[in-house]
Amino acid sequence: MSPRGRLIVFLLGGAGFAVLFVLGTVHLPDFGGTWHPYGERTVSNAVARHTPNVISSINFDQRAFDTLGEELILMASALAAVVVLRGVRAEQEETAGAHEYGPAEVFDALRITGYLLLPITLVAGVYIVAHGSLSPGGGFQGGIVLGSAIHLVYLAGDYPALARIRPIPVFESGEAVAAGAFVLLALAAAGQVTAMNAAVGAEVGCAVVLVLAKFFEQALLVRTSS
Amino acid sequence: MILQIAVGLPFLVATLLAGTGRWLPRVAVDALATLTVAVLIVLLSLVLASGGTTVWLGGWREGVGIPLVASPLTLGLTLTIAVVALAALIVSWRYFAEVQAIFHALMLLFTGAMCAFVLTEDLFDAFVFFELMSVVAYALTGYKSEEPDTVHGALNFGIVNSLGAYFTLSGIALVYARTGQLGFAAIGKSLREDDALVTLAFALICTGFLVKAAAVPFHFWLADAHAVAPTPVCMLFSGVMVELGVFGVLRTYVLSFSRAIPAADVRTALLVFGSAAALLGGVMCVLQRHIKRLLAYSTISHVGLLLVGVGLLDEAALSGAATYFLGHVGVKAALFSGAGLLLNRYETVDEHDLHGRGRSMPVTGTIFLLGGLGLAGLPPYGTWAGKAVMEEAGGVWLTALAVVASALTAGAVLRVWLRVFLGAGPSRSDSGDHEEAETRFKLSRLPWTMVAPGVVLVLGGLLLGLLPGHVIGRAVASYAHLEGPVPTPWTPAGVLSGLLAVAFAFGVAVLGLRGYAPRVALLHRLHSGHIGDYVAWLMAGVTVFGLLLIAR
Amino acid sequence: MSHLAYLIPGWILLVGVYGIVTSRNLVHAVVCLSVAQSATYVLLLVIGYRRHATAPVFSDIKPTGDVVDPIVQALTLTDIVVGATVTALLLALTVQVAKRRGTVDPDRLRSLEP
Amino acid sequence: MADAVIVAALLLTAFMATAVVFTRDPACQAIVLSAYGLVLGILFVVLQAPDVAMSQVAVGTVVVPLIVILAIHAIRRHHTHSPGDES
Repeated sequence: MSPRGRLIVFLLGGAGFAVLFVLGTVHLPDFGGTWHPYGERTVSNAVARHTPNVISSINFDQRAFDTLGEELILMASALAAVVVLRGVRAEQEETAGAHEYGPAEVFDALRITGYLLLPITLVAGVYIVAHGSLSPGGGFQGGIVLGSAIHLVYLAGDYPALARIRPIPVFESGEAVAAGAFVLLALAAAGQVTAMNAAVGAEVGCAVVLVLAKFFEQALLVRTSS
Repeated sequence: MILQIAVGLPFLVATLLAGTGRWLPRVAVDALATLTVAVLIVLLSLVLASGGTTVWLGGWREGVGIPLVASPLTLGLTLTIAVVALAALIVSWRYFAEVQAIFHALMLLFTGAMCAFVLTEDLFDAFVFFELMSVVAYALTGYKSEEPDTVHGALNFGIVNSLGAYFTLSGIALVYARTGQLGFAAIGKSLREDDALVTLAFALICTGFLVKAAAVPFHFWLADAHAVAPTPVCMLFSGVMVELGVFGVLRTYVLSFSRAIPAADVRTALLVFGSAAALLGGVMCVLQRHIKRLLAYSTISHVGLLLVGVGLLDEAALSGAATYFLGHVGVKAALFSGAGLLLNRYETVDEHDLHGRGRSMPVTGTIFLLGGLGLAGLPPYGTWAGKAVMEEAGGVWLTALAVVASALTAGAVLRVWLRVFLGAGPSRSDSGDHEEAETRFKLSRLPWTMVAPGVVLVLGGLLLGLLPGHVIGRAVASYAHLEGPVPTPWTPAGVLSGLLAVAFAFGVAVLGLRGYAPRVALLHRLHSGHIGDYVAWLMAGVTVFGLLLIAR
Repeated sequence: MSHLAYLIPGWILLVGVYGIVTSRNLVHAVVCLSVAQSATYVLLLVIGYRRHATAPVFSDIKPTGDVVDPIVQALTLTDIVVGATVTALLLALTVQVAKRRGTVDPDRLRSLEP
Repeated sequence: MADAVIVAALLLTAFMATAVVFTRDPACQAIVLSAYGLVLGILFVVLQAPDVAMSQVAVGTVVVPLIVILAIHAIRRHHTHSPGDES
């Protein structure tokens, strides 16, 4: 279709959708209302099980099966990124030696900041994972912090060091093992909020490292060769 | 407990394969994956033998936790999924020369996700596993990422289906706002009146499922994805994944919305979308020369027919639709495995390039002939039995629609059979557009593992019509709480319409060999591969579906 | 005021879809898809909001007062993960499209229909 | 008072979503997307959802925009057509 035809089809569809959406949402309960029956049941369940963070109680206990699916989606995507972006290996070998990874010159201040921030961020990540059942945060949020933290080494201008501390096979296996542990916990012993937080933290951390590693590989290879 | 083990097993082995697969020999990976699916089949059969069960995960009761419901219907569906997965895994033993354990891990995740989607009876949980199924499907489609068409097809698949799923999630949010529930049954209990909000929520939830079911105009992604996905994966896509979209619509309506929205409104909407898919899929199918793409359009057409059968919302038609689904699984999975054998042998699936070259492959030829007859609906195929029952429930117009759709799709497949395996018609090989074979080296003889699954599946589809229909009928009736006698397909009208479709199919095949083709350049231009077009049509489709629900 | 809150997610969804329809770059299209998804986060949280209530975390308050609906928050958390991973996967596919086809403009990509 | 804050946050969110879509250059779009992620995080805090806000900020302002930027870098080399394509 021409861009014009495409836009006309969309505008007709979108206008109809807007009308349906407005007509429908008028019938929703008032914003900010007090009627949340399911939510209230989960709150009392969480209190009864002594999990102060109700969200963690839902994600890892009352509706743990949802989170099981979510963790598997994460694993599948990380595996998929590895598979889809795998072509780069052969290409890398073709032109090996010609590449120098990463920004060659980095201000010392930035380098020091990167190295200093790394341990602090790692500790923060572990803290967020460990206290997931008590305070806001948990395996997922902490896992992302942990997974991204490693890339501060890149900020310090040290791509070879970054490549050394994240061997892809290890993280691939680590992620899979964590996901497997979560499957077991969710189906056999839902309610182990702390253990499940740890499994999720490990899995998310590994997945973030894997995916970012693959994208870094693609992007940096390109930058230095062009 | 058996049910939890059955649900968890494929996931657990998938994580094991993903974690340790790179150090395992190929034989062990194949064996482990195949064994897992075989055990899954045994476990599901055990649950079925015990009469089904409902399990509340984590011990949380109604209103809080998530139930897994194993009824005869859901168990039948999951068993079908597992059997097709087993066939696909056996085909891929020798099919891929070089494949990592990640492929097997993804296949197991895919199987497990489809089973969990069927078994869970919680709306949001169903969405999560629907997404898992989709994400794994994108990955499997893009698996051979060195091919340009492959990644393009996978991307179109991913964007359209993800967008559909987000519409579904919005609908779930609206239902939650109204009822304060997420379980299918719990929602059904509290949704009683029909207003604009309920209609909007239903339309939104159905969008994601209809995109998966490739109802027109949501169907564009399907041909793009099927033409490029590895052939064993196509067996699962066409055989069961697409049909799960129809199941999603059925379940959402029957369990949650049937007391709020009158059946007549939903019927109109589903019949319009299903008929459009049945006809458009049939016409596009005849126009193709790329065999996998041709089979993809035939899937659109047949799933459209299935949607019509389900959309009648009548017990007889529903049991017919279930039989039709089973028959179609056998036939279509076998045809895709046959296409895989051609691709393996000749590194192309272009009908004209293959002219007469299939003479040395008698078994593959038989698969295509039996598959073509199955798509046409020759008695006693399962496709025929299901169609005959649906026709009786739907009346004359449905008979006409079914005959046209099956004649077009079966005609195209029979044309391929005549041209490739008998060398009929003039030879005009001009494309020269070779695909890279999915198998790295050419096998001198086709190993039995690549041939046998197709033969078994197509024979299963053939003999299905002899099975007493009341088994399937009862499973459907207990699920949908519908009453009524279970009809038989063996009526004069049913047999006649089956034979008529076969005769027309041969007519279409012969006309195709002589070079007649409908002049529909416009349809070609609509299927542009342009993601903007696809999404614009999706938006329009949502609105039309919503309006059809309101129109009385 | 009351219903304005529900209309915002509808607008975000429509704008995201508009972006995909008119996109001239697949990366842009994938980002617009993630915008369309963010509509579902907003919709869920708006539905679960409760006036004069606190967050459903009792680490420093006694579990007696009203809290906002925790269910929708748990659903949104799941949703965010799903969205991010799908975006990453689709971007990986986009990188490969660029590599194999030499362009990421949907208008320049060859049709898949032979 | 709380309502006014929520309305302001919602309107800002809608505005930023529109801005992300209408930023046609992917590199600029990644920056705007990052800002949008932050705005969503603020909205979630206002709506009393600190857990969700933490995830959103981590994912939406850091990880996803970073991946977008890396993808753009990876794509640049393969652009065989004129660089004006992206506008």
